[in-house]
Amino acid sequence: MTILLSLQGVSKRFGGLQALSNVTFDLPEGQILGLIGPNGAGKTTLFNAINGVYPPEEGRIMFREKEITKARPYDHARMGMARTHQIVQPLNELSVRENVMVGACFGHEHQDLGNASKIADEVLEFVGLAPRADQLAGSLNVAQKKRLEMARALAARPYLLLLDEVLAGLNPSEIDSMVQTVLRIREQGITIIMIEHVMKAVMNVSDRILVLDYGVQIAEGSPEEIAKNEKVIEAYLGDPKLAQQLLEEE
Amino acid sequence: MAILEIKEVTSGYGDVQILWGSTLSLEKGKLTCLVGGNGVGKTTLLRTVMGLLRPWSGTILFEGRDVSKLPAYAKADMGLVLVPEGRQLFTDMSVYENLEMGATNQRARPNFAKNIERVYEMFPRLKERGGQKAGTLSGGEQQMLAVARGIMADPTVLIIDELSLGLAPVLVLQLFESLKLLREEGMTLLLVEQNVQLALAISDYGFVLAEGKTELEGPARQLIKNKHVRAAYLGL
Amino acid sequence: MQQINILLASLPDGILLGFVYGLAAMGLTLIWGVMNVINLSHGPIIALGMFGTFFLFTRLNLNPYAGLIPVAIMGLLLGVLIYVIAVHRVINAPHLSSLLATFSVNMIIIGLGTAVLTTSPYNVDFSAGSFKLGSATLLGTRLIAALVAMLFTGGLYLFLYRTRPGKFIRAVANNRSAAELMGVPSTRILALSFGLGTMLAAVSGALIATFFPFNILSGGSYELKSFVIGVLGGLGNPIGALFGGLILGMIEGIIPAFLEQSWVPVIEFGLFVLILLVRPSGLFGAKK
Amino acid sequence: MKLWNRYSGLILPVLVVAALAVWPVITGKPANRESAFTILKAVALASSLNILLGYTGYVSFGHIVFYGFGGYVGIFLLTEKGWSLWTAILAGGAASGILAFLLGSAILRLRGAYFALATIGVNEAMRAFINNFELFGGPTGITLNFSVYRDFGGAAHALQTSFYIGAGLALLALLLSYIVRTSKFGLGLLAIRENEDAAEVMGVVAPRAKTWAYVLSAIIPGMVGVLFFFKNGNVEPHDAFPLHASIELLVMVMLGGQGTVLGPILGAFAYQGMRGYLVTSPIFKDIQLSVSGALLLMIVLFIPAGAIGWLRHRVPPLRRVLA
Amino acid sequence: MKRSLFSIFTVLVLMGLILSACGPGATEAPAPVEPAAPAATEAPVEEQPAATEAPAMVEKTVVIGFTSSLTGSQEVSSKRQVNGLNLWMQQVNDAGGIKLSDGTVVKFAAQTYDDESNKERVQELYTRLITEDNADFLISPYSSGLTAAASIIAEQNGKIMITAGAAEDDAYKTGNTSLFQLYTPGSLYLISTVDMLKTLDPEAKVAIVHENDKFSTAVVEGLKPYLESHGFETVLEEGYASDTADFGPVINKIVESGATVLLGGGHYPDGSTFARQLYERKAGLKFVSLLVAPADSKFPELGDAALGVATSSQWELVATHTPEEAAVLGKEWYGPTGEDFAAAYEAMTGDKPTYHVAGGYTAGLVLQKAIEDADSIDPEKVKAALEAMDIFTFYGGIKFDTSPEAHGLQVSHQMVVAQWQKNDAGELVRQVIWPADVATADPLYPIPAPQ
Repeated sequence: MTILLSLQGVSKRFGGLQALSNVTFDLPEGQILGLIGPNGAGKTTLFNAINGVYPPEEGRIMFREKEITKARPYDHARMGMARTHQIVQPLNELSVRENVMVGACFGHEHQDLGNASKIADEVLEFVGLAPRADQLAGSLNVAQKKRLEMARALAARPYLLLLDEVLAGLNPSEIDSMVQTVLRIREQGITIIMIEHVMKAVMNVSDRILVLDYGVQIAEGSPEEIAKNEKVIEAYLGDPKLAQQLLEEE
Repeated sequence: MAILEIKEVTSGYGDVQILWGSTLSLEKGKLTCLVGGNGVGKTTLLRTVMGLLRPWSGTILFEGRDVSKLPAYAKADMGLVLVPEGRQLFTDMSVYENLEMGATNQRARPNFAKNIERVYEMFPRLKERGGQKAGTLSGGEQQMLAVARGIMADPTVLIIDELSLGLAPVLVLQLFESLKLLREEGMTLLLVEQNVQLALAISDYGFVLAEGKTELEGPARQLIKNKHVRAAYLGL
Repeated sequence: MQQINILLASLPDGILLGFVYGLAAMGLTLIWGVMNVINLSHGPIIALGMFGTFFLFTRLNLNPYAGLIPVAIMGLLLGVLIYVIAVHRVINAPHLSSLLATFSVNMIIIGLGTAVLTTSPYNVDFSAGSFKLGSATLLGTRLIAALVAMLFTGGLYLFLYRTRPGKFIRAVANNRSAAELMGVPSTRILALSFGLGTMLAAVSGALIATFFPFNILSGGSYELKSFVIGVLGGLGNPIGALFGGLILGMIEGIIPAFLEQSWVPVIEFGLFVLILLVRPSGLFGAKK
Repeated sequence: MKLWNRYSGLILPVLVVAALAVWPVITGKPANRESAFTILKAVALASSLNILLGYTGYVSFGHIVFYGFGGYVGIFLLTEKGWSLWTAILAGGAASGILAFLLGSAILRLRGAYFALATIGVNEAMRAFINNFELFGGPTGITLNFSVYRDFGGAAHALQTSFYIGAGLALLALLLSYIVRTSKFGLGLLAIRENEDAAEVMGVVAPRAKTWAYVLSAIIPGMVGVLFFFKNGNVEPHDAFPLHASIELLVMVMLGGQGTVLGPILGAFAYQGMRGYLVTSPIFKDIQLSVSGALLLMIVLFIPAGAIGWLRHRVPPLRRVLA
Repeated sequence: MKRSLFSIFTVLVLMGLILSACGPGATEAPAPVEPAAPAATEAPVEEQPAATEAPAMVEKTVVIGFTSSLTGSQEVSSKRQVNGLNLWMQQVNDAGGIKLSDGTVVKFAAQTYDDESNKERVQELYTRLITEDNADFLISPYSSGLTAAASIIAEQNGKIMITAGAAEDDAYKTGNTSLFQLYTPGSLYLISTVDMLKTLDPEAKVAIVHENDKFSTAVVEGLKPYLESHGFETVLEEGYASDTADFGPVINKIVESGATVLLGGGHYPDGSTFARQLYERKAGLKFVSLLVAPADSKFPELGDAALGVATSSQWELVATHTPEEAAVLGKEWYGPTGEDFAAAYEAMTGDKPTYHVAGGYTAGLVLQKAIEDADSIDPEKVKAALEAMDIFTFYGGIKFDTSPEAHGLQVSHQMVVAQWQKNDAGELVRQVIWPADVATADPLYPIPAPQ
């Protein structure tokens, strides 16, 4: 099993805040890694560190056996990494198709405009945005913008896909269909790290789960192991006893 | 008696509609919570209620009066106060100045001395750090300050957006305890929370928002048992 | 040795002038700090301040320093008017919109100003004496102007940190929607801030009029200087602007000792670009 | 049909520029030729600026620096080194391109208003420098001898030739604008304009793309500078780097609609037409500056997307034609 | 409701303030030249009034085209030049025009546009003047740079352009044949001043401090060799940026250099600022001559700072040239006397004429003379008449260089040196102090030290 991505002792500070401390893991090719933790735990910061938006101060990041710790985001993209954003970042004044074409044109396959347009149409079909291809991206609703983010990332045909809360804000049936989409992406051989709050989904699709709290990696393991982990339950799932206690006071 | 009523409100940014008919009402002196996934429009709804965004249609009644078109600052004067998501502190100003700013509105000014005492009692840490710039506080302290600033406004209705965001459980517990205290003093509270379990646990009544519309409502204890809520938001 | 003499003679003067430059820049940087608008009508407003002094002095025989008060009030009101008419609608639009909106105000003032006042220079024939300090001759008008600039800076500081409207301005600058939620009528505060910015510009113009002849176009070079100073002191930092002004004043005093005076603008603007590149937050701002 | 689809966005701009170039020839009036030259010059400059402003989203308040610098270099080579007009024009374009390349790698790191301020600083520093630069004549500038016009068969023919070159440069500018707009490189620029960080995450090498956009937007102004000063007969620092002309260019781009091929062309047309009218109008000529200012304010406040942007927004079917 | 009332109130108050501030200023603006203003009584033309002419005469209106700077930096000087030209035109038309031998009566009309003091449009506007408005003759815009651009258009259309307010030499040395310059060329501006210094104080140490612009630099380039050849020591040469407001450091340099005489300056804004600070800083110079600024009638607004400041002037009302001078020089006298010109101008505008006004007026006068001499309005004939012209007017001598290297350059006209002095009533007046034969006062040398 080849290791696609490897983090060794990655740390990141913002002013006085230790956003990430000593995060270390290996991600084998073809797997889905779930990344969970409370808001503010540093999950998105970890994504930003992995794809070069905020390079870490300490530690090393290896991607496809090359060190990419200090590389810029576009270097990552060209090497075959793509991501979606938790807070959607559509290119508002461009059409949906053009948005996706940017992904195809500047990702690691570096397609020309003609091919990019074809890829864009395929990918839009895949994520279900085909009917809106000619609309301006700014006119989509939030859920559609999330899918647009996904389509842009997929159009780059990456080796590694970083999904930041793609399920957030979706209703259960949409979640189901999105989960299916994610699984189909994996079938194409794309490795995925996903940040997710929807526990059921993340437990179902992930091969492994990594839990962050205050920038510290508090647990890593199979979904089953994580579900039983006391620290995880306390830090993330909310202390059931606490809830109980409040209820009883009523 | 409903002190704040939101009826079929639609709104959005520019051409993009986010709210597709949200309805909500708060009982005086009760703690109500509003839950829903990310991006369903909770924050948009609050911004609309507060007057930072104009409602496209629908009405907002506060104490029986139509306040749909009033600007935010006028609402603060009436006692409708929001503790916004992400704290929105005046980071370049001192802790004390932030509290002063909280007491900007007409109602709160005469009660400044009384309120600041109450706030310092509730959050002694803030008293210690009065002269410090708000931007240099830790996350938990900032959240305390945000709530404290809201209390300084002497609200009749206090709306809190994402209280527990990024806070350690022990701090969350402490803040939630403070809310209960406020409710006992007669304040009406609306809590918008991602921590659904906890929110429903301490609330009297709850609303569930999805796709910009009110999907479900009911007493909090019923909601927590509702299959759909459990599946969608509690992952159980 | 000659150079040292020239330097010693020129430096005190440059510093005095620096205070007034700083005052002009303070207006620009205050507006930027509160609403992220670069006011391109800054120059003509400085020029209007100059004319304010001129007319009060020549028509009403008002002492130029007593004239500062009506000029300040006019500057404030004019700023509020400009804000309401030209700026408010573009306050949340991309930078280009607010830049062009204030530039069109610039065009309107210059156009009307030229039609009414012509571009011939005006001179306020007023002197407050002078005295020797070593080899330097210090002019009374500049000493008083520096003093007034310091008073205004102090006043602005007290206003921003000790009064309720001042705190409102800081709060709006810091976080507009939060301030609105606290009950701060942000539109009024923005208009007030813009008014204060133009007031400072008008006052600096009124002071400059006591020592330099001027015409309706004269504000332009002070506007450019204000950009330089604003960046030196950190855009959005009114107090930093005073220090930026002092630095610029000193540069203007020092360079001619070593180079022809015509090189001053080359160095000034070169430095401006350099500071933007190296420390865009200014010499006194926190490094981002 | 396919060809139509592919080049439909080019048709209107080319028609407008061609009409401008042909109008004086048909009417045979030199006054029309001069008016058309002023507009074509504005078209070339505004279309060039649009590559940076409209496509890349960087607001330059000192774009005229490339016009002045290129113009100076070209005129210097023409008078002092005896280069021909053609090579001088090319050299002027190249000089501006190189200047943009050197500047670009530095100041394009700045964003928003900081970039705008830096461009003002660059323009003013350059003007002050040229004013002291003896090689380029310092404050006196460079005056052309009438003998240079002799190669063109006298001043009358030289002005005619200048007009055709001007029309050619305008056409070149609009073709460049169109090619950039419809290329992969242009797509990258648009992505940068919309969201530079997101564009980088998608693989757009923003620093490089921005620098090249800057270079492309500088070359034609440099060439136009050489042509204009050649036609004018002299160049001095005061005329080569007028800050207000930079702002007028912004106004033109904004008036027509930034980020479109046709917008800056129509904007240049409308703006120069309006100014030309106001300057010569008996009613407005004394306060023409104020009237222009008031009109500009109306546009900024009420149709900030410019004419083309407004049309595209209101009438979506026109989008294909109004590229 | 309260807020909108408040804002309406604000607007009203503000408008009142602006109006009250602008009100006095409005009366400051130079009175517009009314075309219908009463005719000047002194007609410069000898011809009989048109009404008594034979019925066979044909009236022909000649269009004079020019641009002026209604806005921008050259506005004031440009307007004065235009006023002078308008005065001439009014006088010649009221006197019935120019009667040619073929019975044609030539009258004049002006066609003009605003060039905004800016080269952008000058060529376009001059082309329009020539081809659309059918201008027969052209007058230059104000300033050398604008004239250089306009001259190309004149040249290519074969139109004669009389230049006033375009002193710099370059434009006449580019090989064109259509320009005719009235002003003394820039390179000779300070020649008379040096001549005068030679008699007053041959030991003077000179500081040359000038605006770093086209015109002033050209003047200085002409001055330097002349100073050297007359044995003066130049202790400082310095250029300053055009928008310089603080001359403190420059003045310190002058003082430090040990200079006793200052020659230089540039235009009005910097010149008046410079003069004022020289006074305030007690620079202690024996003699100061600045370009342009002291020639303006507003200069005494500087008060005592104006005292003793000299300038090179193209023409001075107090030392206007006379037919007697012409007779001495053996030149043909033409046109009105200076007194008549000044009286007519004052009747028209209420102002005393400056050399800009005289320049504009003389531009018309020279054209009139050329048409009379040519007895035709054919451009080639008029051009030949201009090239042959060697006359003397109240403005001074007029003769143009006809060599191909410097065609059209003024070779006859001479500058006078004028200095602000106090009269018996203690008022500041501009006296001519050089050349001695036209001087109205002795030079004030050295300038008295400030109190």
